[in-house]
Amino acid sequence: MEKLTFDSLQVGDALPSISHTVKQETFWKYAVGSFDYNPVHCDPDWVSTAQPFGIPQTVAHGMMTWSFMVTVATNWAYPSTATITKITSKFLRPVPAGTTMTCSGIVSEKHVIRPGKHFVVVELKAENQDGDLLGVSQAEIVFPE
Amino acid sequence: MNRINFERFFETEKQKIFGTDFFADAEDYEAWDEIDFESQEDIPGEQTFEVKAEDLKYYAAGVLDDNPFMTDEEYARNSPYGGLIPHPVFLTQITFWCIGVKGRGNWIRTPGARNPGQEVEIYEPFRVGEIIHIKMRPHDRWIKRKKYYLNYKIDFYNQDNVKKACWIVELVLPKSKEDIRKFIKGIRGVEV
Amino acid sequence: MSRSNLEQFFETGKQREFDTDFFKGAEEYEVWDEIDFDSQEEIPGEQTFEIKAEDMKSYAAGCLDDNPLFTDEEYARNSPYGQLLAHPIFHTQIIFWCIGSKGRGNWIRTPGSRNPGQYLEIYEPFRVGETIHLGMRPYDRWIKRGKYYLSYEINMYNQDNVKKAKAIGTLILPKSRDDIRKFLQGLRGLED
Amino acid sequence: MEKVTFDSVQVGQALPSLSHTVSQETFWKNAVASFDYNPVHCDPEWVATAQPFGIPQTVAHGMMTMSFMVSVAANWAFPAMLKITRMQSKFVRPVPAGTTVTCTGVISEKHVISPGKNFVVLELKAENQNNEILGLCKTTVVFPD
Repeated sequence: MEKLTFDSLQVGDALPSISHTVKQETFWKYAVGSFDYNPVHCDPDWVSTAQPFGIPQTVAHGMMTWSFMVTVATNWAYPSTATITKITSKFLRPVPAGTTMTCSGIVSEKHVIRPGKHFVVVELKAENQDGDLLGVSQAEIVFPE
Repeated sequence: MNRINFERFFETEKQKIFGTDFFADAEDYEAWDEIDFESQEDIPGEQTFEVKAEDLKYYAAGVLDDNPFMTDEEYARNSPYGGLIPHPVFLTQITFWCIGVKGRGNWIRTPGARNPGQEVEIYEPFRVGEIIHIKMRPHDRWIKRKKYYLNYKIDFYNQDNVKKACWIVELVLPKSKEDIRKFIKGIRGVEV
Repeated sequence: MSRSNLEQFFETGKQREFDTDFFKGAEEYEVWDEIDFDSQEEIPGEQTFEIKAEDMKSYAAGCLDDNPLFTDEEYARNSPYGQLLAHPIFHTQIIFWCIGSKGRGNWIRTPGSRNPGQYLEIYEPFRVGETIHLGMRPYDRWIKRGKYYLSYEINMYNQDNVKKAKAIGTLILPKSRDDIRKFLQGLRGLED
Repeated sequence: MEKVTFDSVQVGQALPSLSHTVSQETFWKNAVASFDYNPVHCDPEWVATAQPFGIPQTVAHGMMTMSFMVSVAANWAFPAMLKITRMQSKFVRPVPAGTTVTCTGVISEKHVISPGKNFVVLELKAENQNNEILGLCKTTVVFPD
């Protein structure tokens, strides 16, 4: 990843995207990594009847989808020692095992404050293999002097 | 664009003395690319605003709102409010008045500016008799889809320094003085 | 749901200690319609989180992020950052650990809850060796389109009480204890 | 002064709507009322060539459209002693003279906090005669009892 500077950036620049195919094992692994062992992610038997999302499969953690999207931003920003200060997320569809999630991002806003305080807003999104929107996230990334 | 179009609608003292020609000093308005974001201390408005019943009443009339709480002093006095209360967006009138023509924040008068949306918070309704002063400072400035956004955070205080409201006032502006000059000459100075 | 599915992935001391059965004690979790919004002072978590390199590395691995800044201490030490970094969403691990199963905020473990979206502000990056404690308080609770939302403001401080980050954690919850019981029996305890 | 209790209001409840047909005179009157004499609202000759919105007509003040929408909230809230505390608007289309602006409002969220702090969120909308959205305004109304 080459070094980015605030001035070299343009609104509309695309960030390199990443993708992952998620399985039940991925959910278990993330549960361990996050201490979030909610059965809706981890317990296929229970979910087949309880179905919080109205479907009988376990689904990915919202926080994992969020982490995937934020990884697009960190891969892009950290080589330039830029820091992420504010992030929001919205999860739009449950993500069952077997989904291939592609996360991408674009620079949507350039905030010209002052050296050391300039920041960009990056719109991140996660889509499945059919191009349906799974989640969106917005990150504010501050660039160093 | 002369005043006669407006004069027939003048009802309040303030309306009669306010500078209605936004072109007059447009060259000196703060431009998007010249705003100083360095100093973060509060900037006062050019003048203060003493709230009179006529100001409230004619703001409501100006937005075609005939709600008696805002327009009928007698009705309002007998209501639990005990007196006139303003339309919640009355602070628009206060802001244009307090910012005036020469002071910081006069970019809100820029010919060619567009209003993308606002965010207002009201802590206490303004009341007749209060003397309002504003404190403002640059809050955010960005580019999105080729449009140049600027906003100032404006806090409204009364004579006892009670904070009455807060408004993040935001406009899409011409980028530079040069673009403002185009607009002054009647030529489109944005997204060209 | 046997622990063995999960144990294969345990990498850290905390992971071996943590109670992975969200059903256990679920009857006592805080419930949407019983949260006390009156007192606004910050409530601590059930335990604190002493950050070890293994915790950060395991979070990155858990979200399939192989960025060496998060996973390779040697690489991170030689980078401009000078030390291992946490993935920005690492706070999830801290929060679930610190809230634990008995203390306030344990509604985040509720079987049947759904995650509509989150908000996070990072002031200082987390560092290996810091001991983090939470300061939480009820933030908002609302109904929208038949869904029951609850959010807590969760502040994260280190051992010197420096505020490292602030999250607004929000979930869509079953409305009452009865609805949670339905979920405990494997039934759908939701109206929408 | 009919009392409106927090329990009596329901998510989805519609508020009485209002509508106004705006003319150049309306814009002049509003300019006087708000001290906002921007030529884009007041100066038909200038706007014919300057066209900040890419159209040769003057358009309504955003703050007037916002005021129309907020009036829907005030007409409902004031008689019941409810407090309007927060408003967040978005202007979607310019409103040229001749437009009939119809404003509607619906209770979209009920926030159950504690007595004296309960509030609802209103989603207010302004549309023109072809039902195209002119503006949106999210308004918070607090129940003081």
